[in-house]
Amino acid sequence: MELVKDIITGVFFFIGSMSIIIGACGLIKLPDVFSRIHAAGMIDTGGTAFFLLGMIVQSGWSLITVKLVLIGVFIFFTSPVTSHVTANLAREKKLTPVGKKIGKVL
Amino acid sequence: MISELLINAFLVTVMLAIAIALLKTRTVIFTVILTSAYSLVAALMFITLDAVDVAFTEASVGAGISTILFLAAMAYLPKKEEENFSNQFLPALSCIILGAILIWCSYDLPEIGLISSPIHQHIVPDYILGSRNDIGIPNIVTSVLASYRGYDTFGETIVVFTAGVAVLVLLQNNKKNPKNTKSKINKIDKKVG
Amino acid sequence: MYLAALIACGISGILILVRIILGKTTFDRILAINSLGTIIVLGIALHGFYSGRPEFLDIAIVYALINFIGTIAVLKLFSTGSLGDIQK
Amino acid sequence: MISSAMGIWNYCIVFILMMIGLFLVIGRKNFLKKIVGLTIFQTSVFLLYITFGKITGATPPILNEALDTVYSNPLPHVLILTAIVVGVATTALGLSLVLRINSEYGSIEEDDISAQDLVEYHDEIETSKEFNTKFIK
Repeated sequence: MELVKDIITGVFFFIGSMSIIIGACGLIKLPDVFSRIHAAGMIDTGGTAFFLLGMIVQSGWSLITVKLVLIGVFIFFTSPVTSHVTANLAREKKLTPVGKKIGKVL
Repeated sequence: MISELLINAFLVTVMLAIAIALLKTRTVIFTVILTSAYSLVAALMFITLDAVDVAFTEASVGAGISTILFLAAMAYLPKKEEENFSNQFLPALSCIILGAILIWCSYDLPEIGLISSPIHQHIVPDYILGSRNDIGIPNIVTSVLASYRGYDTFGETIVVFTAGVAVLVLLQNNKKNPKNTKSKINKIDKKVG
Repeated sequence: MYLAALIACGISGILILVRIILGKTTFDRILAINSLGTIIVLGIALHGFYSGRPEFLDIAIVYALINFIGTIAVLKLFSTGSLGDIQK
Repeated sequence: MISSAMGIWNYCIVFILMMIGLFLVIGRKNFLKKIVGLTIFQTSVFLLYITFGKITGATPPILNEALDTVYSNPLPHVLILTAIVVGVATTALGLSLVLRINSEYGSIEEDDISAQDLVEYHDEIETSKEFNTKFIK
């Protein structure tokens, strides 16, 4: 039983590590703010979700699980708010995305 | 055992990188953001050094309240720092010399994590046993803070109260005499010419 | 297992720090600071499990709260010009 | 060997951080930067204290059920807990002083303020000279 738990946690941690490293690389590599928001969202959703799932599998039914779920719920609600406000302000400050010229869509 | 020391060394190097970036920047908002990041990494370092309560306080006070105080003050201050490289040589030289002396002296300090170093010998075993037997609070830091060292905490409260009163007095006087520099300079110009 | 996850957190933290230091606009830096806060929350939780006493997750909760409040405060200062009610 | 090297590394970086904070305080002319330097200096001193209290392989000083656990030293934690709260009070006081200076002089650069003081001092001397000459005549 312990071995099964460890394997599940390892798989979750692997996926989480991959997503946070890919997100951090995206924060460096992508050209402007509007595309970097996607990379930051990858860290906030994929990374936290899989890491917290792995730790929940390890801890079982206890107070620790409640705290982990609280962290997960909080990040799940605050991350989209931060991304939205950042993108909105960047658009208000007349930052234009790199690449195709945006026509009358925005 | 070695991994704890490696984690500590990594985190303190990250803090050094943030501090060097702080030395180079000239924008005020970037300075404030970097200070917030510095406090965050410092609190993570406190956790790896087993100081849980200190990390709690540093996260809420150092990274939260300090940042918001800086931002609230920044709204009334100039947004750019002026560049003047005039008089930087003497402070830099004195800092380098003082730092070299401190690092040279640090070879006599005990190694990190040895249980036989003199700080762990004298009074702390009594506190740990007394917190378990006499006071009955599981958190040793709380029992030392509120019971063994209660007068220190009382003095700290007085200091914080004095600082709050001083801030109120300073900021209350702010609007009564709005003497501006430009009006002063205009007055001087009128007198001169 | 926990050590590997901590190393992944460290690597991504370094990459995010590069973006904070090099970032062109302020929004890049704010975004990267927010991501660094998330990484640090994960690192605290992982370090608790790694050292064998995972009861200190309260600090991670406080971190998440402080991170959100700090980011929103910087963005509000940037949009309206002040944090309080007085505006010249 | 590597553990002793790591110990010395930690102390060295803490002292370098301290010196960076001191340089920001005495080398830069901007008052806000000086307060930031004060904060950095404080945090590095906290790190030095907490580093002294660490024992390798110990747990945080919160009592366990087991009787033979080794705890880290709680005394530096108490001192630093007090120092952090006093530090934020100091920061608030410094920031309010900077705000007051800015409303009085219109600038927070040290050179600018000393130049304005010099102009004012010169002006006072001139007026006192005029006053003296009028009064004597």
